Amino acid sequence: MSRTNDMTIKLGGEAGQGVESSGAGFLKAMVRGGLYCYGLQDYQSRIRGGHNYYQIRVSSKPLFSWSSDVHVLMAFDDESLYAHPQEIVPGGAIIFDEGLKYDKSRVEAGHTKMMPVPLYKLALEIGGDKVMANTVALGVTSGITGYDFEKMADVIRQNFRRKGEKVIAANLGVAEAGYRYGLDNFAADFEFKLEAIPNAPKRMALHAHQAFCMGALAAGCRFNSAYPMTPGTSVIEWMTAKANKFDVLTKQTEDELSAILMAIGAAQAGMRALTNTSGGGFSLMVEALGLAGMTEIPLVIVDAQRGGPSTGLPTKTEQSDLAFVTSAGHGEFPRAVLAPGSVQEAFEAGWRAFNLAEKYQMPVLVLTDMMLSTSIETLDPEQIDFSKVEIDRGDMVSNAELDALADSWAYKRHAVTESGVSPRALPGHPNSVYITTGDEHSPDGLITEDPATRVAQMEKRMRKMESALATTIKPLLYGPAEADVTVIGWGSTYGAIRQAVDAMNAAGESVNFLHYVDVWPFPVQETEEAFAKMKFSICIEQNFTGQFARLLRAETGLRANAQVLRYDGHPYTEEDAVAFIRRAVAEKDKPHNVIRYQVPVNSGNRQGYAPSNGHSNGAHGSGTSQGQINNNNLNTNSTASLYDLKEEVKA
Amino acid sequence: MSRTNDMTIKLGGEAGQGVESSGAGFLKAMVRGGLYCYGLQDYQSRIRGGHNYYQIRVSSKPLFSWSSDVHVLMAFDDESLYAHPQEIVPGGAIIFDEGLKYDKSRVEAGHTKMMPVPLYKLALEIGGDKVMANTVALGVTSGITGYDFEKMADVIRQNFRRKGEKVIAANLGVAEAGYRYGLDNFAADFEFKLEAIPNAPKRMALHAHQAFCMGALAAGCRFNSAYPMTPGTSVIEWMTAKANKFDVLTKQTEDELSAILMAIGAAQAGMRALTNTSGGGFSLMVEALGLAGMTEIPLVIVDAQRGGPSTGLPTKTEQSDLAFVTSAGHGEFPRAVLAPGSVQEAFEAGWRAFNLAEKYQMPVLVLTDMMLSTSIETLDPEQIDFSKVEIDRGDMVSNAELDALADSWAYKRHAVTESGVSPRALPGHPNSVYITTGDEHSPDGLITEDPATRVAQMEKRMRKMESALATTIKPLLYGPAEADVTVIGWGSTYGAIRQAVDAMNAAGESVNFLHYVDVWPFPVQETEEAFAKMKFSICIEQNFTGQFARLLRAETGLRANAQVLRYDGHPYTEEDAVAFIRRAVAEKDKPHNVIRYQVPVNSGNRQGYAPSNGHSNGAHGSGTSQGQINNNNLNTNSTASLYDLKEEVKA
Amino acid sequence: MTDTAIRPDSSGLTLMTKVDMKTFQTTEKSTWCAGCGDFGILASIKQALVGLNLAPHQVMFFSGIGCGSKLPHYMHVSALNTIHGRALPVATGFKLANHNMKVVAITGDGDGYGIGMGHLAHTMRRNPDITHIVENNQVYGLTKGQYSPTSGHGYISTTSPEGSIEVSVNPLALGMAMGASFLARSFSSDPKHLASIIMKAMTHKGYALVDVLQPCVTYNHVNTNEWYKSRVYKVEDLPNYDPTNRQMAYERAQEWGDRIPMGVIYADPDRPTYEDQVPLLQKGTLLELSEKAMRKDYDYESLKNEYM
Amino acid sequence: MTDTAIRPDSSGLTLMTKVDMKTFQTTEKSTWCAGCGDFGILASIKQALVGLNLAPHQVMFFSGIGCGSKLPHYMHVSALNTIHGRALPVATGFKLANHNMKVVAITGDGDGYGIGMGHLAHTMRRNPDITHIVENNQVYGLTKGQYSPTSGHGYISTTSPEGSIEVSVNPLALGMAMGASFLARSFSSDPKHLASIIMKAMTHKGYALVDVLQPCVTYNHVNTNEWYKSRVYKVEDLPNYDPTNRQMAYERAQEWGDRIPMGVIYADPDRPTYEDQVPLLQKGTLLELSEKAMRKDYDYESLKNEYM
Ligand SMILES: Cc1ncc(C[n+]2csc(CCOP(=O)(O)OP(=O)(O)O)c2C)c(N)n1
Ligand SMILES: Cc1ncc(C[n+]2csc(CCOP(=O)(O)OP(=O)(O)O)c2C)c(N)n1
Ligand code: SF4
Ligand code: SF4
Ligand SMILES: [Mg+2]
Ligand SMILES: [Mg+2]
Repeated sequence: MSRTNDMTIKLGGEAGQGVESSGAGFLKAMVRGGLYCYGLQDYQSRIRGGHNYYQIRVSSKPLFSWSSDVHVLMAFDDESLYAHPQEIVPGGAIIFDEGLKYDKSRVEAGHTKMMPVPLYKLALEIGGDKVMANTVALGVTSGITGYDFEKMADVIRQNFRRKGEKVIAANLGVAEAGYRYGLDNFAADFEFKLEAIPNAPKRMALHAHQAFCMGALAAGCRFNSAYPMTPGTSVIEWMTAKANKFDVLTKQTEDELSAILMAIGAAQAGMRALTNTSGGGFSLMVEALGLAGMTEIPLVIVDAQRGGPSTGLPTKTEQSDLAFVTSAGHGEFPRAVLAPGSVQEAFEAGWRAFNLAEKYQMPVLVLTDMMLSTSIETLDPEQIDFSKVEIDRGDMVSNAELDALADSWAYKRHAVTESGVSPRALPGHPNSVYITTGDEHSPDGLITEDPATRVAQMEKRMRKMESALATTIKPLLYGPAEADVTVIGWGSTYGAIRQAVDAMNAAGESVNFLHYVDVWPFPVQETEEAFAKMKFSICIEQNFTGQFARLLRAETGLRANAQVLRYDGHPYTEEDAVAFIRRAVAEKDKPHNVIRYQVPVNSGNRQGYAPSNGHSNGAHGSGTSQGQINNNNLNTNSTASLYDLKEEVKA
Repeated sequence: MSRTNDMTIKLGGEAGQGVESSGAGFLKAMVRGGLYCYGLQDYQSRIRGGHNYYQIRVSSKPLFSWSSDVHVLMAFDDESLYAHPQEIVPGGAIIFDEGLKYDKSRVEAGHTKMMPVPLYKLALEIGGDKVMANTVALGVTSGITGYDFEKMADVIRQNFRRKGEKVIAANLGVAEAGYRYGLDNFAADFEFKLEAIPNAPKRMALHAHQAFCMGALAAGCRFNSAYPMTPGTSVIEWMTAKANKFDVLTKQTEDELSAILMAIGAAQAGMRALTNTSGGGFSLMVEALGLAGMTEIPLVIVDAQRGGPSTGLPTKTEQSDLAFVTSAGHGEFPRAVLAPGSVQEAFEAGWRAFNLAEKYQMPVLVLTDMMLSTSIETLDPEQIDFSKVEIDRGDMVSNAELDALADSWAYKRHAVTESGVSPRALPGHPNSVYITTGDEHSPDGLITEDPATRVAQMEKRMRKMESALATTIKPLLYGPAEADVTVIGWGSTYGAIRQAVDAMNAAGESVNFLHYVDVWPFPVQETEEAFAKMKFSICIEQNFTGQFARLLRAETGLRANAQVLRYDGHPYTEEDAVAFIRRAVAEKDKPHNVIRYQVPVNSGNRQGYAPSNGHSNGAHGSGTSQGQINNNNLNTNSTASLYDLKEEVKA
Repeated sequence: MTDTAIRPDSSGLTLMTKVDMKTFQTTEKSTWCAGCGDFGILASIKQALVGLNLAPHQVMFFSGIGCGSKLPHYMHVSALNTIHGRALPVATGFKLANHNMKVVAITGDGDGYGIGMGHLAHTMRRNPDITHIVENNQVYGLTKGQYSPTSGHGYISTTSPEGSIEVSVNPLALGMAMGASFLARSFSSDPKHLASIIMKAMTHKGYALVDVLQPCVTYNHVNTNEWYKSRVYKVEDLPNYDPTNRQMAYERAQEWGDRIPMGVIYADPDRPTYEDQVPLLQKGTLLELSEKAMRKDYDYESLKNEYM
Repeated sequence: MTDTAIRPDSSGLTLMTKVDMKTFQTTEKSTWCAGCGDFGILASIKQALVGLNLAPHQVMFFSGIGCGSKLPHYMHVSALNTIHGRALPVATGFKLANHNMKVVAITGDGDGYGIGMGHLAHTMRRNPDITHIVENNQVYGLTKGQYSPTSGHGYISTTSPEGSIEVSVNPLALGMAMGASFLARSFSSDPKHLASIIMKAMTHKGYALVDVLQPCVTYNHVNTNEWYKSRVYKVEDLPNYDPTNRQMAYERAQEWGDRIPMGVIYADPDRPTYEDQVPLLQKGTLLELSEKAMRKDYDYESLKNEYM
């Protein structure tokens, strides 16, 4: 394994200690050095205190996921020391303040290099403020890894440019002091190195919500109403930040009902309207969703999933709203559900969602999640390709066409057509005078109970699902066209699975990956074709009941040979994915094998300081050998029923 | 076909003309004569005017469904004449006021006996009020069918007993005048007769909501909060009417959110709490549903379905909330869904729901619908068997047990157990001091983000689904144990399918019927066993997408050979069911044949006066010969995809 | 189909052709009971539109669910008949998108003051330029006669057989507490007054509530036409009544019983609307502005810089 | 398990053992920021319970979601931490079922006055005997600092970079309009006053609102501890202040700015509670009454008659 440009750097501390902003700054410094980074954030549902961490994986190749292995841990409190030592690879380092009091027995330092540093002292002496201790630690990290200090200095200059020269100088000073300290005291004895690439191309480091919003903005979305809810809030906050420059109107509403209702109102006027929330807020949008479906008002809704049910795990990740969003609402109406799995797919979903919504005059749901919406990927700028953004508003009636109508009675908002799409005229034109309603209605939008009209309207609306299938993204096959093992995933598991597949093929195994971006309407035909070629299939998702597997079976009758499920709130690492795939393969004989991720026993207390990976047995470093997964971490259930859990009961 | 005690009597008129109450009175008179009646109501979403009808099927054998064939039509307005003539069997009669002006060309009177009667004149002259015209018409019906007038007189006496002797006398007078008029003028030439059975046993005539409420009341339900919504409202109105006598507290709330939330509060205090609504209101309950799931608070929710989506068809029937209620809510939590198919099953669901809710400490949903909740069945009193009602509150911690605890910290509300059920203590006891929360929590109910605790709680909760399967009703096989054709249905289609199966077996065909009452958790094993014995299966439901078929496939991978779907807002008649089954059998070769009910072309205008049956070709009377279904009424789609509707597009 | 210029041509409130009562007439038959107060409200609304010379395409109606909320079906006008209790936020979204059109929301008392209470209170705080007409029959009509949030104490219904025991909603007092800028009341049986009040409400810049007393002949046998008739009086007829005087308005807003005030109870003509306070909307309607976005006429590439 | 006598033994408000501050202490560590006003509120609530001699099992707490709504986790008491904005209806349902227990609802300003507005207004009309404590920090704390319904005009946040343009919710004025029977305000930095007001609220029969000014040290840099401190005064200190005088109360309720009134602003001790007006509940708690139903001790057979 390479010792250069292949490592994970982790920062741990309390909420409010700036763990995330420091991490993000360092990440940028590495991206500017031509390295690919993947940044993962983990925080608790509290504003101060508790335990947060930020984890940056670095590589010279593109990255899509995090890793279980940590090479440098910057611990800003004692909890960070207790929570993460198992993750540190042999030869890895822990940087912490020399004055930090901690319980040595709780830190397994055997193969770890402990690096006490006068973080606060240097911060205070050189920078004049203890809060700069983070920056000292980042400097130390630069020092021990040998990373070009200028890259870091650059980011500091940019980040503080609005705060004036003095602040910049102070920060540069403390960073450099840390750098020197690391270089002088620990660098020689630290084997993992970082090296900037000369003439590095410019790259972007951003998360899926930022990319989604760029896509939405480029697609002409200029109305965004929402009620704050983690992790959905970053959408409206982003749109608000860009509002002045791009003429966007954003509105924080009194609740989620109002958020979707205002978006419906704006959409009816003719705006490309967006609302965003998380599952709990989406629960409150369901009635209005049906209204949009019935009145054929186009609309885009982002549901940024988090651990459920109810308030659940507000700051943890899960993919557990799929079954809900595909069937939310009484009665039946068309909709689409997109589940981007990477930052680039999120960008594309940003503009595609509006085209789908307007072409088929229906609500479009975009499922993201906590992990996706906070994890930073490194992209080449061309991957956010504004030139590819198309604006297709579907069948709209132009002013000229309206002018040509006989009178203000001629236009029929819900005309029955073969595609199911009725040409859409916006209110405001003298010949576009119509009503529409959530009641069943005639083509002219008036309430009706006539069975024939009802049937015609119902069928017309539902035909749009069939029509929409023509423009959704079909499942993407990654890796070799044929393979011994096919992993099936959807949405945000993309990164971990993709990396796992690469690692396994590199290790001589034969694995490919069927990734679903657009999950509804369901691509039945393509799925059947793909299944026909599979030898052994494993469906991996981040929820309890295997919602995607269930959807797949409902639509095609097909099942993967094995299922992997995780619902502890933490995303799969690359190593998790590799281990689960191998485990499933090893247990090939068990019919419909359901493997559930189990948290290592020693992983922390009720307060939630547990690492989410399974490396509790001290086997570190490679993440690629079969024996590595502790049996405690995997729980196998060999029966088909998702609820047949009796065997899984512990203690 | 028998000419005695086997017919359908229909009343048609405007909203507010008392069509329903007159019909219900006449139905009672027949039930008291020992006849079995099935009463179907059809009204529009308006308070006055429009077109309503009430239809009573009569037989000497138990009835569970209505019929397409009408033998006597009492038309109280001209619309009734236009709307229903096709349904009248040869030799059938239309009773109407002699002064009624109508367009003769719109009434196909060829084989129908037109019976003009001075309805208003007799009402005014004898009763002193024109509103009694209905009663005159009922008298005429008694007269022409030869039905014992005393039975009718009895009901009149009872119904008006609070209004005093004078009102009774007036009503008796007009009824008798009508009776005489019918007898004298038309009876001889009318072949369909009604004959009271001597010493008829006492029977009950009631609908599913009444029966459900009796079950709930008997199970100890004493709290019912709701917000009015058709057709759910009759539940809280019934409970309110009985509140004084049975010590029930009912509360009309400001909205559906509050309705379920109050029920949750009452349940947490220890009440058996009920809320009722229709799909649109349930949409607003979803967030709170998740709270109940997460906090393990038992709760019963009636969703009386109606035509969707959105406001949809407020007074029409549909089974289109199944997919929604089984997956409503972000994240994953246990629940049960019961779908009674008859009045007796509704009674049993009434008490079983509370046992399920309390035993497994989870929300239980009861799906009824417009048809079920307004259609009157005739039951032997023993079918509403209060002695069979069990009250099983599950694992509750008694006062004595609480007294025995060490202190107020000992009790753990969410203790992890093998069954998933944590013993439940109610607040109020000194040793029952605990918090619980919609956040993920520790066994003592405190917020946690600890992955191991999360996983343990999640698995504990979901194990209750497995446990609950032990007490739910498994699919019921009706008819011969083995048959050439098996019909699969759920909920309210029970009556029509059951009658169809009887009729077909009587006609020498070989059909049986697998009926699902409890649809979630899904009885996988029993379904697989049942499918193993099926030769040709047809799944019939009242919705567009085949929601039950999809559920079945999602859980078992299995599909019926053919699917029949209807979504015009009107329930299947027995004849519809027979025709569809035969059609499916005739088209055996088409793989995954999807047959959709299509409304006859001549069935009315946008205002909704269409009959819902397919007898537009004038073939009346038997309903049992294969050729009877007009091709216009059935639309066959031979592909598997539910959305592959292109071929179905008309004009 | 064309992907350009789909913004409707809505030249503000300038009139194309002369409107009269016939302009708004439809063949759609109403489903209301004979004698229902909603007929008078419908007529008055049409009258007000004629009075304001507003053509059908210049006004967008929103309504909830209930007998009264069906109203927009019975006139020729642009409308969205939404769901129960939710007309106001939809109307607000529309207004923010296209403030060139007049926006009117029609709800029942159950709809607007009951299930819609949250939206009502927050809309009052926001002050979008929306006229809100509440058909207040003090009962749930369409669901067959349950008590409503404005039903009087002791009102008997199927869900309150012993009489309602909740304090009735006082929409005018609520409006004063929530900062509403225009609060009025009228009566469906006084169509002239009602039409004039609706005109005033529609002329007012900001959220304007018109609480319309409306007999429900079928279900409300307490608050009948006669009951209202014998109680209503007009604040216009009071000497020196000044609706811009908060204290005077507060006193009238409290009044309900033997005497019920009608007319413009409170008006603050100076409070800016929500739209007025959004700098962006001073450049034009959002819909007009978004045409530039539909042409992709923005420098999106620059967005990348902050991530590099 | 036993199917009889599972009704908890809750002998009203009579006390079993002497309670003191320690009675309510837990080992659960709070997640609040150092300096957060919620600490003072927690202490005052405990103090009030001690003052009222209420044991942990005699009080049932309900809360919503937000920083402040976590409060019941940090004391030893019976509680249900519900969802955002929904504490009041759940509390009402509980109270109707078991009115022997004292019921307290704790919410934030976003929770109670924003998303929960509909329930708030209707609960005020109903007047169940519930004490509602609102931790009003004029900001959305837990979601990281967006403006709230009580944020001042011009308040700048991530969702209002140009300042909020909505009229702030005035909970006291709202309460007066909606018929609330007890309206009070206090300040988290004056724990003695706050405890005494909470005691008064809990002693009041009916819905009692305590609007607590609470500095959010992390996000609200406008309405800071100092900002409040320099403005608050106590109505108790006003000569002749009479909270049962509606007019006086109305005037104080309107006041917000340079001077902010604290104390019991309005109280109507005579208004009956919802529970008082339900004849059934005069026989006992619904929970007690339902024991008879659990024994199946009713004549259900008689129900059949009307259908025969
Ligand atoms: C979410 C929801 N809940 C309930 C209903 C049923 N519903 C229809 S109208 C109505 C109330 C009608 O009262 P009001 O708003 O006063 O209007 P009115 O019929 O009296 O004009 C109700 C409860 C519904 N359509 N949607
Ligand atoms: C339905 C729903 N929407 C949004 C949220 C996210 N959320 C949690 S707390 C909160 C607001 C917090 O503000 P406030 O009620 O004032 O409490 P504070 O944190 O300031 O004490 C929001 C919007 C949620 N939990 N549920
Ligand atoms: S029920 Fe009442 S409100 Fe509804 S239409 Fe009839 S009279 Fe009007
Ligand atoms: S964010 Fe504000 S309200 Fe929340 S705990 Fe911190 S100081 Fe308190
Ligand atoms: Mg009303
Ligand atoms: Mg707050």
